[in-house]
Amino acid sequence: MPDEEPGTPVPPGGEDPGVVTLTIPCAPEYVGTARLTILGVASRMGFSYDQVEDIRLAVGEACTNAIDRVARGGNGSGPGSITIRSHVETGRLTIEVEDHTGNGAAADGDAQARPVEEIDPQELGALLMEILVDEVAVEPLPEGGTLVRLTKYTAEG
Amino acid sequence: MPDEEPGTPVPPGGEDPGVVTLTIPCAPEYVGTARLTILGVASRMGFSYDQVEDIRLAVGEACTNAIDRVARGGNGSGPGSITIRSHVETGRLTIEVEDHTGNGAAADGDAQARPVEEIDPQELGALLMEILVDEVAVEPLPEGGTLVRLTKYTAEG
Amino acid sequence: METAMNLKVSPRAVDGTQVLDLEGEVDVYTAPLLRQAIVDLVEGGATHVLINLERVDYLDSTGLGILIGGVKRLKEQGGALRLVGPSARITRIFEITGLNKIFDVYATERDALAAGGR
Amino acid sequence: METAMNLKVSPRAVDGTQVLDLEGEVDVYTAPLLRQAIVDLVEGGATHVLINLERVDYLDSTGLGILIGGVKRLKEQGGALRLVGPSARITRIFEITGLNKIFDVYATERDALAAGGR
Ligand SMILES: Nc1ncnc2c1ncn2[C@@H]1O[C@H](COP(=O)(O)OP(=O)(O)O)[C@@H](O)[C@H]1O
Ligand SMILES: Nc1ncnc2c1ncn2[C@@H]1O[C@H](COP(=O)(O)OP(=O)(O)O)[C@@H](O)[C@H]1O
Repeated sequence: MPDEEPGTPVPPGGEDPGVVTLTIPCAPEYVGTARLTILGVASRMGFSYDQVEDIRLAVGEACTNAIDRVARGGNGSGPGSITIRSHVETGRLTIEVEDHTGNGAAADGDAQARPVEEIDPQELGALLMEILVDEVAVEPLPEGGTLVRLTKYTAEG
Repeated sequence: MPDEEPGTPVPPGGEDPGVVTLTIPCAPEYVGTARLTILGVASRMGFSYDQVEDIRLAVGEACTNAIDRVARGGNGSGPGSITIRSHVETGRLTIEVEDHTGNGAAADGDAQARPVEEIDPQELGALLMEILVDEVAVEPLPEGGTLVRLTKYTAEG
Repeated sequence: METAMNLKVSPRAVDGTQVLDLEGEVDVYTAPLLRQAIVDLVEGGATHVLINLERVDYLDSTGLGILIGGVKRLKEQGGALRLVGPSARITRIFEITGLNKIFDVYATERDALAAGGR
Repeated sequence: METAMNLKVSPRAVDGTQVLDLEGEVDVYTAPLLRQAIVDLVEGGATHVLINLERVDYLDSTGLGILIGGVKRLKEQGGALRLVGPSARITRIFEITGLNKIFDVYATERDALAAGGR
């Protein structure tokens, strides 16, 4: 995944991902805005209605995770922000949800392995992401915070 | 208007604008995404339905202006990007639409003074912005591109 | 939540009058579709065109410019462009821009057809 | 385009059964409203609660967690939480998470009321 800055012009002749970057305060009332932005990005890409909704919910869960982490272990320097970077490519949408909240990753990837009766709401969010998109990668950021990378293919992979 | 970076934590005890920043490629197919983001921001702020639609249209016009400028005088280094920065404050929404396209400002503010028969579609966009929001400021950016600042008050000013 | 952020332009004819049914958003991205549809009708010899806006929920200056262009072009042919069923929201846009003085607007398709012309 | 990005929670009673009509989106922002409404009913002595999801167009893990909590709490009181009219979309979410095995779901309010209990 190219890590280019949104303002950087696409190199001529190279791959041409349209990059849409949204930054919101890490607070519950802004998650709806992120979902609307993602609706705008995904609905122009040839995804089915259900696939668009899957992406919207997965991104919502990634944002909710970030907010929950802050609520449970805030670092005292304000709520921080969440950056949602969408890379639009032919046949593929990759969305990176990055929180700059000074708290390390909490979500683990293997929620799906446990019986549903034992998982809590936050693990439910991780489970949903795993089911709703084709690839999920979660990694702590060196400067604090967490990066969640969600990938969905237009031809259901 | 504070010019802070979106990632910067709000200073404790200071004014507390929620900042939502969206960056899109400067291309027609992304303007709908910008309008959806703005819908998300404005619809949580106590604006009426018509006011939300006014803001959406004004932001759409600002983006369209930027795209038209690039289409008519591209600087050859790719389409560039548009950044839409929304500052959410009690009673006031300020949206800065900034294009990084290397082309100076074209829109002039006095479109409203002329008879409608003489204006062209682009001036129609400038006229709409003037009518739809409470304050419009247009300035060329030193590094190229244009900044349009739109302000709307929740209690109709 | 609607995911449609697009424009559908469907031409049809009613008693010899050309009608364009629009559905969705007319903006800088979709407006070329509308422009082309009008150009096609004019090149096909149409002089009286009716544009149904009932299902249009967004119209920006690009769309307004194309409608204005259509009005002018059809007037030059001795014809007319009529608009049908704009929402309260779009009616407001016509009013605040003063374009209600240029556009020929009807509440229903029947009213527009009754106004005469081929 | 709907501008509603909120949740409306309206309590009412039908033949002694407490009903919560939900409208809008249940997410991390709005879910506390739903949690509080359920807590209020339970503290008011309700044992059988019916939640109408017909007009809910978004439900995330926060909302699911609260519904699960409601199911558990009412079961502890010897009662039940019943869900009415989830959209195809939300039914799908129940299925992919396996929560359809935990939730008591009915197509209509009538069906849910007919299932008995106070
Ligand atoms: N407010 C207005 N009043 C009258 N004429 C207008 C107005 N705005 C634009 N026009 C004219 O309408 C015509 C159509 O503009 P345009 O959007 O370029 O359509 P086209 O490319 O089909 O001609 C142009 O001749 C333009 O000068
Ligand atoms: N998938 C699940 N299956 C069973 N129980 C769950 C599941 N997810 C969460 N729970 C439980 O549901 C309860 C409600 O969680 P929560 O959202 O905190 O609601 P509340 O604050 O009202 O108790 C918790 O006890 C939690 O452990």
